[in-house]
Amino acid sequence: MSAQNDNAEAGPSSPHRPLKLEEYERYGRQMILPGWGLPGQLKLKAARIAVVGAGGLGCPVLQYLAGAGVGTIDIFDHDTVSASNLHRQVLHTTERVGMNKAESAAAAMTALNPFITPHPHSEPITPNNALALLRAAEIIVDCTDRPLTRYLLSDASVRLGVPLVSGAAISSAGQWAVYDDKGKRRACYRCIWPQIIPGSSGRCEDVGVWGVVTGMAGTGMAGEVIKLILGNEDQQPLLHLLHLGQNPLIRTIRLKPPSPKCIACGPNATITDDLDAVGYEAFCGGVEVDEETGM
Amino acid sequence: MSAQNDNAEAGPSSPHRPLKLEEYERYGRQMILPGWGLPGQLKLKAARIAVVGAGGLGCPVLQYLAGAGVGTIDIFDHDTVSASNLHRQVLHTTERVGMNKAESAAAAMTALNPFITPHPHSEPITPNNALALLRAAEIIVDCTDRPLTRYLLSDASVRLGVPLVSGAAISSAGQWAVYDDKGKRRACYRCIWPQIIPGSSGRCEDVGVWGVVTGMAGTGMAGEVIKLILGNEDQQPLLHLLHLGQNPLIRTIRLKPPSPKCIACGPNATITDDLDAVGYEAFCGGVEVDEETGM
Amino acid sequence: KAGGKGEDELEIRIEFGGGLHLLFSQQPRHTVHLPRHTPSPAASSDPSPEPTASEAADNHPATMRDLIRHMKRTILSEREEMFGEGDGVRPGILVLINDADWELEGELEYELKDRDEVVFISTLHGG
Amino acid sequence: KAGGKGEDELEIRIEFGGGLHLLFSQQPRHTVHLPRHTPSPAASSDPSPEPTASEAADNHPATMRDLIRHMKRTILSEREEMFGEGDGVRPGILVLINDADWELEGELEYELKDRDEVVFISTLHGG
Ligand SMILES: [Zn+2]
Ligand SMILES: [Zn+2]
Repeated sequence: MSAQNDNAEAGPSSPHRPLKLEEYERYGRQMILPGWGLPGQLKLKAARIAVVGAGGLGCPVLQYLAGAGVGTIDIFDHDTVSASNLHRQVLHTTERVGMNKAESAAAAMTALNPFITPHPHSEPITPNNALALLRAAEIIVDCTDRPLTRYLLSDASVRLGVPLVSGAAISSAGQWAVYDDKGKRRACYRCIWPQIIPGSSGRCEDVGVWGVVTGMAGTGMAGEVIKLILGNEDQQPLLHLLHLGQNPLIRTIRLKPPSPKCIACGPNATITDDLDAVGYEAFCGGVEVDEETGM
Repeated sequence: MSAQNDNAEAGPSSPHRPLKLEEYERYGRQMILPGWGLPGQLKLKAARIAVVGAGGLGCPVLQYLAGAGVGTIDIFDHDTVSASNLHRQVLHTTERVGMNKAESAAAAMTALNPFITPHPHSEPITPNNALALLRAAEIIVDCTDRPLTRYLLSDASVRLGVPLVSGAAISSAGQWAVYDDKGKRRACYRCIWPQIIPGSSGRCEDVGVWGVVTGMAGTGMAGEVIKLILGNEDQQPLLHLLHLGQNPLIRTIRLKPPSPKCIACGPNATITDDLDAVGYEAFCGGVEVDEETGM
Repeated sequence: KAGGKGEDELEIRIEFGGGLHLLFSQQPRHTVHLPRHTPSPAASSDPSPEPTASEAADNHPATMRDLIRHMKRTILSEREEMFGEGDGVRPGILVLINDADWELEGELEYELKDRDEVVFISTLHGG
Repeated sequence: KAGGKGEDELEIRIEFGGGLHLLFSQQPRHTVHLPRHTPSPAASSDPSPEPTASEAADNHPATMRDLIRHMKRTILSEREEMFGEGDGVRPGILVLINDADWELEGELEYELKDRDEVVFISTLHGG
């Protein structure tokens, strides 16, 4: 008598009982919040979200989206669970070391909440397949750790006309923001970061990272996703800058509007649906690193 | 060939190989961080921490302390896992509904990291047993949701001379801080909050709470614990005020030093090891709530 | 851009957290303009003096005491005893001046500066 | 308390994030004092004019352009091309004035106010 069986028997969201009794019980503590209620919970249940990366940022994102009842979650990760990442990738387990990370995350999410449907994908997202793989998503969540993928996901979100929640973390610093929405009120990732500064592309493998830094940034990203689905996102586009051990811990920044010069979302944009033509490798790799400053 | 067996064979922390090879691999990404290294990891491994409450705040706290390798973690919770809390209590699972929350959390922590030892305790902490139950801890972490327990844990931390990491979350607001340390550089919880304002004691059962709000506050609390163990805590005592949907998302506040008038930690303190004499029920219950403002 | 601030006035930003905004027209944020100088008590026997912007010798630079008095007179919409106690605020309310506990800044005697930010909060207990 | 600030000077707080502090004596935080008014370019043919605090008619209120010029002259310890480009900063560096993207505030033309906070950061990529 699992929850899925019940679900199959009762049929989903009939007009007079749009949620099952068990779902009312499960979500009651959030449904009583202002701006949530039954309509909000139904929006979450109907939503389909793509989360790219089930690592340090992805784990808390997936955990809190699953807990809140986001109905369908596509998880993309071509990597496998590694013991060396478990200090921050807290949705995985030692027993699942070697398993695909998207699969491992999906197992944990189902154990937390059997009323949602995670779809794990183990194939890498590339300029070739990005639009096809992400077309079903109403929000794209970037939890990856490479500049190439960050710009690719931003361009895909612009082409598909869906918001991008993009975060990053390294060492004791993290940042996240909502970019790019349907009404074009928000700048895209390229508007704000038109160019990569050499040396800023350090990876957690080389520099290390605090688990709680990925944890706070990822949890903050989950909050942005839920607010977007509920329709009560921040009215101003904001960027959050986290720095563990500094005062303030988090700086909240008002972002500028979309840039008219942006090659992805501006009026004279050169990036089209042919993302293969963008040349991400050259854009991300063609930067010389200054040996002295690492920039 | 579980990790525990290996541990038993090799013996713990011999002087020339203080960590096992698997631990080096597991913790490498954090050990390369500034101010961490092998000495830091050994401090974490040797540490014994008490976390009171395995709910919305406790889950991320326990998850990130387990991931980081805090050696011994006492978990106190007399409550059982409930489906209605899983939206924010993401360390538990639907299968474990009805199990004691401390037990459930311990199972999840062991699955994440078999190199740490969680000690679940299902008995409630009371004025009578608090000092005995918490005496082994070098840090007390307050993840509870009742004013009575908050003041009790603060008084216990003052009597035992250990720091208190105390957090709270309700609706879209959260807050956390480190109180009370050995050198008496920090104020205790009572110094800062000498009196309960009626109506401020709403519980998540009545008002609701965002899962990501408990998540961010709890993750921040885990960060404070790790910084305390590593010896690189903030030099100034800080309080973090979180408000989802506001700008700034988090306000970082410089706290005042200990209050000379404090009845727990001041020079004329009236609270002694006889915590039963404090009268928490009267202190927390004797407040009249104004019907109009709820304060 | 805050409009209406004179040369002799300070612009002070005020924010309420933890339910306190219910006492102030349900607005969590206010901007108030306060005269830079206020008649000192000795110079005025009026128990509720209307401050002026003049810089007479017996005037003093505006302090937190003046701000709280001003708040009670102008923006407090509910009963005063829920917020204030004497010249100050009720115990259990944390007062922050530019993100520091006001006890670090001199409490009621703190001399306000233009664009200071003052926050009033109460604690939370959920978890 | 920042010491040494004259009546004719602005106190500006500067912070660097994302590795940029390596260019400024490895200090993530600086406090600089800048003259409130600076000779306008037309009034001075000197390519690197030393600003004065005088309020002559052809002086202008200090702007972000003046601050960046001042930073390059006084606190930039490494090669200028890593930070600046022309009058401004290198693309890829985000400039924040009081926690807002400086494009919202007028960029180089923004007129500085006393106690403004200016932050320079670069992006992060880890995850
Ligand atoms: Zn753009
Ligand atoms: Zn005290």
